[in-house]
Amino acid sequence: MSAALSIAFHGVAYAMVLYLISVGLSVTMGLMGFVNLAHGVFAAAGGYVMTRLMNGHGVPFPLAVAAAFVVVGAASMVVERLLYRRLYGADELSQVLMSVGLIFMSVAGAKFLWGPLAQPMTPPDYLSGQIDLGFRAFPAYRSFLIVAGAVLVTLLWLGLERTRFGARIRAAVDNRRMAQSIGINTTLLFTWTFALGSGLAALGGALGAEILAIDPGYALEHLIYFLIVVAVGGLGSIRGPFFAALLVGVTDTGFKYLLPEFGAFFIYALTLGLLLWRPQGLFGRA
Amino acid sequence: MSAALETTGLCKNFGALAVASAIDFRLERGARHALIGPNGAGKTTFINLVTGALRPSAGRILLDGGDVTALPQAQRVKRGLARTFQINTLFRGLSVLENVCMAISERLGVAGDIHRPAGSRREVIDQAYAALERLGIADDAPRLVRELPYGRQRLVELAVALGLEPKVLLLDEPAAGVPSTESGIIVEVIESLPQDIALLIIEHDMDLVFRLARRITVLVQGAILVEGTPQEIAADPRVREVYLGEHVSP
Amino acid sequence: MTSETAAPLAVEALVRGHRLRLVEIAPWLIGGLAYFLFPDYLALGAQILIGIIFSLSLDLILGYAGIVTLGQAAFFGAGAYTAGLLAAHGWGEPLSALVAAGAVAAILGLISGAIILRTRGLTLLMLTLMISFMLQEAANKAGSITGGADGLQGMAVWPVLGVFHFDLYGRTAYLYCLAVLFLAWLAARRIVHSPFGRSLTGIRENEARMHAIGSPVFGRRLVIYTIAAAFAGVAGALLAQTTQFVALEVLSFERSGAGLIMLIIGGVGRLYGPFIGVPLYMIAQDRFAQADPVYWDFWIGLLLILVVVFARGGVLGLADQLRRRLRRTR
Amino acid sequence: MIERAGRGRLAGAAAAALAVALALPAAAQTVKVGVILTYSGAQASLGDQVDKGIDLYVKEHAQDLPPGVTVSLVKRDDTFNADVAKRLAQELVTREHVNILAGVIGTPAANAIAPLATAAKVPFVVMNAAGVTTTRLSPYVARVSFTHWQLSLPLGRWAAQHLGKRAATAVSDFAPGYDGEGGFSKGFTDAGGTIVGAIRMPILTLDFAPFFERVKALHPDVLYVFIPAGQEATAVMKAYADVGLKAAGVKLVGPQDIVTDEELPNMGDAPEGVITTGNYSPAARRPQNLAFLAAWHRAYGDKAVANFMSVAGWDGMAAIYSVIKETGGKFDGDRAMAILRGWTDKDSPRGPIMIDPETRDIVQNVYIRRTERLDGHLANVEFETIEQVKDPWKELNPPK
Repeated sequence: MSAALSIAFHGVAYAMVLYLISVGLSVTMGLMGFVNLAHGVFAAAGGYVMTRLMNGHGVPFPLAVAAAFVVVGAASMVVERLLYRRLYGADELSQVLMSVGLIFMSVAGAKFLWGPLAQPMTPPDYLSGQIDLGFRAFPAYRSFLIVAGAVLVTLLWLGLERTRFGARIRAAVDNRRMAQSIGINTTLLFTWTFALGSGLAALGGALGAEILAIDPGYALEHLIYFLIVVAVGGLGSIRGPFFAALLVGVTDTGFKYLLPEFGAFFIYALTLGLLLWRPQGLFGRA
Repeated sequence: MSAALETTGLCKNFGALAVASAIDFRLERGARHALIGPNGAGKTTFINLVTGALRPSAGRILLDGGDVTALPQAQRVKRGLARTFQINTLFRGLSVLENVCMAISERLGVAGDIHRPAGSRREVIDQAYAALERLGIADDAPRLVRELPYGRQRLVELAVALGLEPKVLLLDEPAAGVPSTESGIIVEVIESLPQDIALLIIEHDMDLVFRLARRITVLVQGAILVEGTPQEIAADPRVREVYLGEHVSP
Repeated sequence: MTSETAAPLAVEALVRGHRLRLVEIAPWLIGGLAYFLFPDYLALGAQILIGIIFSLSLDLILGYAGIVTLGQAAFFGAGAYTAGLLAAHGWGEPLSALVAAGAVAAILGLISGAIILRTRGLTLLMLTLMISFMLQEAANKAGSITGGADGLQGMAVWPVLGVFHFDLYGRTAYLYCLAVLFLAWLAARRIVHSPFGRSLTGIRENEARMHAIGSPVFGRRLVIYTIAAAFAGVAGALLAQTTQFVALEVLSFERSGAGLIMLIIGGVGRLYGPFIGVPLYMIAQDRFAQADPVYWDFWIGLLLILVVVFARGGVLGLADQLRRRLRRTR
Repeated sequence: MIERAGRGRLAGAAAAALAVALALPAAAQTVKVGVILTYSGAQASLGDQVDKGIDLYVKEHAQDLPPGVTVSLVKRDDTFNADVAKRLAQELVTREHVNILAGVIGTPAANAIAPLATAAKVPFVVMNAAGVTTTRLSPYVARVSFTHWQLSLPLGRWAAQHLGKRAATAVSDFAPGYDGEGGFSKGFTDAGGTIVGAIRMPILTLDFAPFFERVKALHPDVLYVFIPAGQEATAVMKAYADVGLKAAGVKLVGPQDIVTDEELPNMGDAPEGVITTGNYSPAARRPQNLAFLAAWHRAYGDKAVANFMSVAGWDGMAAIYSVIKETGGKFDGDRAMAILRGWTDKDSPRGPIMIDPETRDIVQNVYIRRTERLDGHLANVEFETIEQVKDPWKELNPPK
């Protein structure tokens, strides 16, 4: 029982980080048809903004996290206008290469600016240590991650379902030509969606810095996990990646706990199996 | 005698959406048959089911009496089923001749040859050239497809399909996008096709349909509404209501 | 133009497509001359030649057949370990080991291709990645066979043809690799110009059309995937034999990625893309990366973006554009 | 930024040295040392540490060379690839005609180079790679770093004697991990302890919490962890605290890789009290170390942290300089190896060291250290010394 609880707890905490980072990737891939391998760059950037603000300028944690969202979201709009836009509708190879180039530059840039080591991440005192729920103590920060993740996911889903912006995104994902013909400015929509996705990635990177340390190689090291979540979840889906992240987070954690020797093997085999079974992902459209 | 092409109870569902429901359709040998229907009626879906690009949810497809429902596209082509596309799908960077050669190589079973250079088989080139000549576009043989006007490209599209020596030819809007001044040539070409080829023409242009077709099937919301001669169809009140009423100005 | 003149013209173009042009001798002239001109750089030269074979294998599937993969190192590594294990267990004859490595890689390509090639796009990309990751993990796990992370030790490779010993200066290695590359080039050239090669291009450009003319698309993709796997396996075996060592890195994602980048720089879907891109990248890395590796990464990244945004066809594409412009002004 | 400035200054020094070298009469002897390290990619920071140690030694000991002898370093980046490393070694020998090969971060790279050292009869001084077999692969290999067995076996013995009799191990699932696990288990069980669980963790592990949850369920007294030096160590420390192992009183032990000195500031409070074995800690108060650190900070600024890799680079150069001094800069591979076998240095920053005449592997003190707060900063404080430890694996596995 205790084992199952541990697995579920850590798995869900991990899944929240994975989802926050990956959901934007799913939307850009589904909506704009862009194979954006450089998505992790925005997550890393979020982590850097937060840790630099906290460590270098003594900015409190919540403010630093918010800043990560805003700064990275805004910066990503510039990148989208300068680079990504040129390759909408291009073949996936070009997109892969452009984003790989972006990864290389960001890795080198981060190393140049902030050195090769990981950025120290010290959660505020109120989120450190363990919290005792009576029957069992849980790591405080990870508990916070789960709660914060759940709140953000709810906000995101509500936002996409209840707002005009959300309706437009869903319409455009469904049928871009139709969306254009009913007067949706898809160019502008893409920019904002891209910014939202990147901002969310930044949130994920910042909040998750405790689990996925912020260092120059971040965008490359963790890329495979983001891709797995998106591919398994289904391109363009908002909810798909959530369940995929839960699946990956919990089963990955479970296997590491129960059969550590095959920990790495398992996640690859799972992805392979799932994608062969459902090439469009669990929630993708055929 | 078995029909050139026959479908029985053909269904296709995308989730809860039925895009083809229980279509029983018969295309006689040497037929000149048109399939019409309003936008979204499921005409292209029907073609995709027949050619094998889509798998049906239920039903059977018979080609020359033989069941091809489970066969992949390539096998159906080998059995004499060819199609053209609504929007040109040619190799734009290759010459006209090469486009046709590709199809003929496949029919002759030499396209998988890895040893001899392409172009070393005289019979492929001769047959391709003959197909172009039949459509009167032999002059364009060395030109790249992307350099041709659209109307001419439609003819190349036809030449490619003819290169497969089909018994059943599905023409998906053969004159779509062609200025009316040029569509005449296309109609002439289609009219001059050998009589042993069964033609199924999907078309929006009613003039063209009535000129080419000897039988017409009307498809509405994935199901056959009515089938008959052009005169019967023109007179049918249901057709006028759901279809002609929308498209033909009074 | 009348049909009498048009016909021979079109036919001529078709028939002549595969004939050897004079410039195609250039790589071999340069490759041969380099042996005499740069005797101190033969080790680098050999690795460049191996890189070209690997990149050529990528070009066949990616450039010609349009199969986007990030896992080609799986086959490179399979070949390297095949040759390495043979040499470490008493069979150091290089040529037969090369054949064995190609065969093992081809079988792996056939099996994995049969499983994954029905998918497209991101899904296919992920599946190729997963397979190469699983293979690398397996090689790491099977430490008693592969030497795991410490690398495979104790290879003893016999002289080529029983005569030419692998020497310290890399002379034998260079000529051996050059000879194998020549054979690989002959094979690749034949494939590319064959009806089969043409149909691959057809599949890449317009899959729906190939289905419609009755082309067995899946089968064709599988055949080229298998052939390319064999190419990659041979390249891996060459690396194992010439360095007399196999590290886990031969199976890495980085190797797949680097091969891809070099191909792009040279020009995808062109027989000579690898011949341009690989030497360019590897020589530049050898020269400039020493100065400041951090900047090297930065500039390679920038170069990639520039190539994608402004010069899709790589160096060869640029050359084509330039030639066309010159002709127009003339 | 400081680090970069330091590098620039050193580059200046190197250029000056080169200028001097060029100005000398043609008869002067130049000893070329080919340095192969990883300067790019994820392992670049490791290469940087060794590199700084090498440069510092060269800078500080310019006047120790015999008259007319200069040392020229030819540096190459192996990008952490064995095949590239092998090629670079080949080129350094055939093109640059180096007299000695040195450096190498990764064991695969070192193992790939070893046969070449034999073929070319060029001495190869290994400054970081720690795989046990490397020195066996060629009689021309001498190592100045350490082996994982050398650090982990004494740790196992000490832990069983002082911390408790039940231990769990959790190591990265690759060869160095197996070495660490093997050494610790041997030492621990020899001293009467029991291993209650041995976990191998995938190399690409982002989150160690699941593994440590499993450890927690085993209720050991001691948890031995080996992971490659670098940022994963920080993740280990976070998970150790997060999962509550620390609170549960499970003692975390490991080789120095889990508390590398440059990563310590990133680790928060978790590492406090962690017991590790190491061959070097900058916190050591030996006069030789204080002198080394003074020079280090002069060259690279106050914030630069020296670690065991930097000292290996420094000591490797010390060994090479001994060869040069003894031969006046004129030596062949066999002559150099004769000097390196049994070479000793009483003045290494890490204490007295020797190259074993039999195995050509390093013999050195192994220190038991506790991670503590010193002047507000975490440091690895040595509190017990195990004198002159040979690589135990080679004693347990004599050559066939």
